[in-house]
Amino acid sequence: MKRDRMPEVPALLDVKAVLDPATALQEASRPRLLTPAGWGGVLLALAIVAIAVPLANLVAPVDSVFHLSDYAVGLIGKIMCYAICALAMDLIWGYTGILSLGHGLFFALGGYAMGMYLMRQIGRDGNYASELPDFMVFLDWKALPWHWAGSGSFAFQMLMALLVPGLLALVFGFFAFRSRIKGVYFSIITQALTFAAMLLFFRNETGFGGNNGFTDFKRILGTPIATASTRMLLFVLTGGVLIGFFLMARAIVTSKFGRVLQAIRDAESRVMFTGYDPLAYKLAIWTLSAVMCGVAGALYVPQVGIINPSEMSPAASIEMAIWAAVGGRATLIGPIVGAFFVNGAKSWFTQVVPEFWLYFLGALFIAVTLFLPNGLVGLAAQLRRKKKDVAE
Amino acid sequence: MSTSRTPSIPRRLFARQVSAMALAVVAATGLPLVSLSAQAADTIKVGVLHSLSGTMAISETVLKDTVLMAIDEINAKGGVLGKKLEPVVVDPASNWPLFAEKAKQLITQDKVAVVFGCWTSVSRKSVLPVFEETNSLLFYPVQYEGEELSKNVFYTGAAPNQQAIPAVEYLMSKDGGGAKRFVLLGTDYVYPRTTNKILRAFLHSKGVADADIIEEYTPFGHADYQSIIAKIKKFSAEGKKTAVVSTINGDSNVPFYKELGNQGLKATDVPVVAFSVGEEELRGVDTKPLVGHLAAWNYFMSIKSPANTEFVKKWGDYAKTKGVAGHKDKPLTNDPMEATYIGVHMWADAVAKAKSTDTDKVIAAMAGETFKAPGGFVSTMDKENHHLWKPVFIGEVKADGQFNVVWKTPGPVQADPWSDFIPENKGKKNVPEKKS
Amino acid sequence: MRGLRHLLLIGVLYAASSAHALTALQTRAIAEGDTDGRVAALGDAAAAAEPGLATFVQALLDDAVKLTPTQVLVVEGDKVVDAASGATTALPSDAEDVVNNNRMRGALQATLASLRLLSPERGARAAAIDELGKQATDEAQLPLIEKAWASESDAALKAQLGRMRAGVLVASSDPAKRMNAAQALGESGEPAVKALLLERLADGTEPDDNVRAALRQSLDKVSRRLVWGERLGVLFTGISLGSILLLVALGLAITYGLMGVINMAHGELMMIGAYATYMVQNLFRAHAPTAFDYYLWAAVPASFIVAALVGAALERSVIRWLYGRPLETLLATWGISLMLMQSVRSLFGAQNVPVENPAWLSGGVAVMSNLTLPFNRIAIIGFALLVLGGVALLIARTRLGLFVRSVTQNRRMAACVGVNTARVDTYAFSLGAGIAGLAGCALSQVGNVGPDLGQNYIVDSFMVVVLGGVGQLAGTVLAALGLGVLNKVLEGWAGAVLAKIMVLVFIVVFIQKRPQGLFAMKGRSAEA
Amino acid sequence: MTPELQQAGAEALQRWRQKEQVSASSGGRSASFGRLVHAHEPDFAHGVALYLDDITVSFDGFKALNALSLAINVGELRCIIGPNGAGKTTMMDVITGKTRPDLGSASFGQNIDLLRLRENAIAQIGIGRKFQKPTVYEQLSVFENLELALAADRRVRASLFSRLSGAQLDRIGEVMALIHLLPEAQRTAGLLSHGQKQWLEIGMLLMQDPKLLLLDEPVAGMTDEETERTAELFLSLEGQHSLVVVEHDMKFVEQLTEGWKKVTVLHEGRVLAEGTLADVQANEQVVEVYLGR
Repeated sequence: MKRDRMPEVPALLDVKAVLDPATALQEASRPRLLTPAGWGGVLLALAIVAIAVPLANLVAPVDSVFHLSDYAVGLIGKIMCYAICALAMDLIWGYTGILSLGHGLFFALGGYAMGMYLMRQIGRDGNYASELPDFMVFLDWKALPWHWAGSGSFAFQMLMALLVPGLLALVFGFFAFRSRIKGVYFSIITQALTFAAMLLFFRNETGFGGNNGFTDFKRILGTPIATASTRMLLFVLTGGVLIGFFLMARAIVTSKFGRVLQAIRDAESRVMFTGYDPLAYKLAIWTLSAVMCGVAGALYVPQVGIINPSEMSPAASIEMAIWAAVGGRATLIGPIVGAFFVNGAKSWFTQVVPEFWLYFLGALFIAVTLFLPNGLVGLAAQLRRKKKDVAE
Repeated sequence: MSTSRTPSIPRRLFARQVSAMALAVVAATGLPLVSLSAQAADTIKVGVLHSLSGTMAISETVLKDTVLMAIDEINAKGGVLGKKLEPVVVDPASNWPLFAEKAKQLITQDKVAVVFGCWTSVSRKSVLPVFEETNSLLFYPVQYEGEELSKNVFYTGAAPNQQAIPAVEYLMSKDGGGAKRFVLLGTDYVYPRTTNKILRAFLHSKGVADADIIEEYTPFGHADYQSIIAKIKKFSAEGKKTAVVSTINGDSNVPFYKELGNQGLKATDVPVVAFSVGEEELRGVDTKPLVGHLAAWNYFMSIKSPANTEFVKKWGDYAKTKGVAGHKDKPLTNDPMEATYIGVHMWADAVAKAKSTDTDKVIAAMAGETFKAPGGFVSTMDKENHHLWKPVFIGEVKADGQFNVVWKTPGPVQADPWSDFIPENKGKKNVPEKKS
Repeated sequence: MRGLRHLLLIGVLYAASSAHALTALQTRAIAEGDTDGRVAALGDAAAAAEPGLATFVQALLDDAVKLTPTQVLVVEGDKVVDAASGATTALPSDAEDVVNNNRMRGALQATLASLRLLSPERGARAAAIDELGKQATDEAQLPLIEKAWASESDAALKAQLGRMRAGVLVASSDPAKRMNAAQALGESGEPAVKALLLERLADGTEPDDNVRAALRQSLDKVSRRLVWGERLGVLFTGISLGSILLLVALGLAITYGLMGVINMAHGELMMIGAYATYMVQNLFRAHAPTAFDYYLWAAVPASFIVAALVGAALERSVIRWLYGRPLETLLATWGISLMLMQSVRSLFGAQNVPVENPAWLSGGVAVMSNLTLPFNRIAIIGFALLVLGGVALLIARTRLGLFVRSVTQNRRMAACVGVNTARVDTYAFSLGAGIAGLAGCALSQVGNVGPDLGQNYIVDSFMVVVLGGVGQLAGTVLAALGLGVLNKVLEGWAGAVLAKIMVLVFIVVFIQKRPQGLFAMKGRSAEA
Repeated sequence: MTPELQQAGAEALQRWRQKEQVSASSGGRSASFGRLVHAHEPDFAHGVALYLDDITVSFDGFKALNALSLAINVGELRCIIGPNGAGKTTMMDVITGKTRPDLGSASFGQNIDLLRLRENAIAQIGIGRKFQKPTVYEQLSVFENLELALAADRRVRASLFSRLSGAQLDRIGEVMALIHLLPEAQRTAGLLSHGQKQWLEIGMLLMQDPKLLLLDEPVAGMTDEETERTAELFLSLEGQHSLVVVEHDMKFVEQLTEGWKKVTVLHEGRVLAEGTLADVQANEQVVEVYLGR
């Protein structure tokens, strides 16, 4: 065991604890959802998202130092969607030890559900001035195909954004976990799944706009989509959802359920011989994380203005895993930090060193895996420990 | 041997981590906002939006260099409006959402006056809303499927009627071998689909029955063309003279042509005419077995004209001095490069004419703009439809990877982005609709 | 084709014709002007059976003819001769290449063929017959064909000519001739003949019922042969694809299957192998152009060594810190693959680089009229088998193999009994990398060589290894060939896109049934 | 392990023995068996806890178990010995549902067919297993390890909102004291010594409060003194629980059997001999098997 992997022995281990275990254990058995400081941090984040950013973007004059450009807002909004995926990834990978290389699929499905609605919202403003989306007109389709039946209704499509990824994950997960597919085998078939789906969506006949996917959205819920206010609304919404999901995830991992998940990660056979049914637990968390990705996708599409099958490419899913790993698995904060760090770096490098940015990104991944087995957050913890050791 | 698991961080450390999130947000997003070069007042910034990594880098990287070359040229002549042009290069990494993000960045952060970029239709469609919202200019240098016409885009590549239709006409002509049956072969995405749709309609109009046409599509990056070639052979053997019209996407062409050569399908038996295969794509192929197969473009490196000789030389020198990988030892030019080159110069002239980089003024000035293209013709920007008048050349592959021009249009052809062969386009004017 | 018919007719007279050379006028007429004119001129020249014609036509086909305002010149290596007079001259600066389009080239080839139909050596005749077989034949060429047929000594060629003759006669006015022809055609395996028969069977064309019956019989015979050709074709393409999958998966079967390193950079190691091949090819072209055809013999070891060295470097620098943490290796190697790709872009440029098949790998052997097996594919199948055999031996028989197995099965124990695990790891990983390099070398012969060569194969290779069962060489082989053939069979009736989808879905479903892959380990060890 | 801790442990053991009844009512038994999901209460009316009949298991031809028959009575403590590869672990795999036999039947009580149940169901009807290699949740604290093992509703929904009752906490405390890990309560299990892990796993078994305990080499890697204590513990369990102990350590077996209990010798997947330790050690075949004479 390496030093840096060793969490310090808590202070509650004192004579009193030994003499009177009950109270100490009471303490230990009731983990709080968040420490007061933790709540402070959450509130801070909430304030930034819901107040600071809108002010900086909408109110602050363009030339002032406090002004936050539309570009920045768009970028942060996009990354927050990624952060949700990273969070979902962390629940299934970091805590349950199941590496999915197919989460891009769930993300894309959520995105497509939203995209279908947005396409219908274009109405007759398309190139061919038809009720049907342009690509359908172009395929000489006279009516909406069956799977577009509900696309006119926002509520229905949002439901789909949750249900489609959820159900797919449920069914796939049920069979996979029931036949005890583990480790890399599972990773690979999830990859196969998303790859197959990508090819399927590339086909024009599938009815999702083929390679071009959906673009050129005009309005959402009747209001124009390309206005600062709409964007800000989506931004705040995304931020809220991210923080909400974070708290939910936190509640999960501090519950007994969360501990069972970690137990499954560490010794699944023991969990089974203790009487738990891993299938149920895995399936629950797996489906949940898929739904989270679906939501992220639905929030993502209106902000970036395009959804196409490349979101389902194996590489996209691998990147999600990377965000989680860079930030630090099994820490909840880690994945969020990771998502911001990696994507921020990406956006920056592609701008300042367009020819060489891949070197930097590649080196980053290698460095993290070699020197920060617990990711950036792990590093932070490590540094603090070092400080303390020095102090003592 | 340590395990792959990470310990759950003790709860006491938790508070600090939450606040770490806030920090990370600021840090990560602060980075991209750092402007590279201080906004120099005496330059006009020009955005270059071509993938330098990912799947499309293979085709787009060289266009980036072409833009830079053209800009150097213009600056050497003193720039525009007395200001030098300052290129801003970014890498959208073949990632479509990233294209939109980068476009927005170029326009709103770097305040570029114009953007030269995109190759695939999907990337163009991804950035289109950005350009229309911010009312800025995009120059798009690649042949495409049409079915689009935005006032904020100038299309310097070919529309279907400037490439596909003349090519098929040639195939049906006596010199082209008088083809009676056609295999429409393409990668499964919008450009081949559209082009083939147009061609099918066109062939019908020429009295070719559906029984004599087959369409075949392959996934992106398809690398195994054995079965497809076998199918073509079968089809061609079962009837009169057959020709293949290939809209296979750049990367899959090499395996396709290698298979074609090795299966012994000669151009004299079944000629293949391609719309996405130029000097650059053939760079990766041994062309000896492919002699006689065709490509239709608006420019070939082998065209004999003073303008072209100069262009090729310029590129060669530029590639050498700048050490453009791959080109410094074997410089090649191709159609999209020429289109890019024309685009940059036309824009510069238009700015000079308009005495401003204001989008609407430049658009107005672009109408009827002319440029002596390397293609050997004077290509003219149409007065209204934002496409170039272009000559069409049919070239036959030579053993050295170059093309013999075996046929060309008498003069430049006007673009028809809303092809009349597509029923939905009936009554559509080749004029950008004024977006309200 | 009027011109064509002319020059076929004259083939008959060819032997008897009196000899005089081509005039400058003729050569110019053949070399210059619009295609109609040139074809006509060619026909006339052939009709006059000019002796110099064959060489001149050949020169035209070789693009060795140049035009000046005054002369038509033929470039033979370094010396230039006037096509008409044969006088040697210097090449003037204003000389223009003669451009032949497909039609002209077709006509030229036909001319050569007709001229060679009666040539003494068999090869030339065979080529000529094949060439003529492609032209639409009719009564006009009958005399020529009959003559050739009569004088043909070689049985195979005679049969071929016979069928060609029948192809013409089947349309003759004499029912008896038609009858014979109809039966004769039954012996053919040519798709073209099938088309012809169908044509004849179209109602209204063939009045005589007996002949119709005969035609129908022949049609069945021919179709049956063709069907077989197609089936074999599918099988071959399937195996060929399988062999490629096998090659790309073998290296992974070691680095991942045995060592448990989820090597996302595997594809890039292949790419490196391919670029190594490219470099070797260039070296040969530059320094030993005569030996160019043998560059592969050098490229194979080169690609292995280069990739292996890169692999060793990776193992020493990064991967060795990550043993037992498979998922970390995934991230690190992903980073590595990004860097490798970009470095190749910086070095060689983003575009593809040309890798030529050596002459002996270009083209293919026509097993049946509708089944051509390309040499490069055959070679790759053989190569895959060789590499497989090599790996199997190495793992099963050699000391290194023993060490590798021991280390991968129980690192600690191996270390205890004095195996230098660190070195074994390096060797094993380099071996895997080297094999990836070999795969790259093979791929360079069928596909493009570019920075993202590896990306197209990485998913497939993982599928194969996992489907076969991790750490199971036999499984890998079975999985590769199985997927290859399955893919091609499906592609036959569902098209390439759907076929690929179906294969992937198949894999997903299959793993449900066999969670450990084809060859799963059983017993207590399974839970290790 | 310091003397006073041992003292504390011993006392805790005493306390626990007295509290047996209390804990039985408050502890998980009612909690777990009250809400059985997969099976009914096993019926021990005829005094047989576990009954294996003619079990055969083969891995690619090799017969790990060969028509093995075995019966364990309620409350019995049965030691099983045998050379490596005799099929001891495979037998446990069969009982706990990890391995499905090719032939034969296995029943718990006389009404429950074990071969029809999945691992977790078998665990829930009261069969606890300790692995040869101690398996605990390395990344969780000792406390959490025990908490998860605590007999309670195993379903997802319950686990989401479960809170420990005071009684349950006491129970955890007792067991911790019993296995001398109280001071390590918050320690990550991965950091415990091998012996401690063994103890922890045994403790987890106790938390489950099973009717039948299968213990695979429980004292491997323990100090003599720890071994002593383990034997003591097992003997104290005898009676309320049936125990099957697989062990090589003859000294340990001797302690457990106290000279009169039945010992089963497995060899090549079948029962070679049964009887008191003395008997089997006198048995010709057994000696042969062990000494390979």
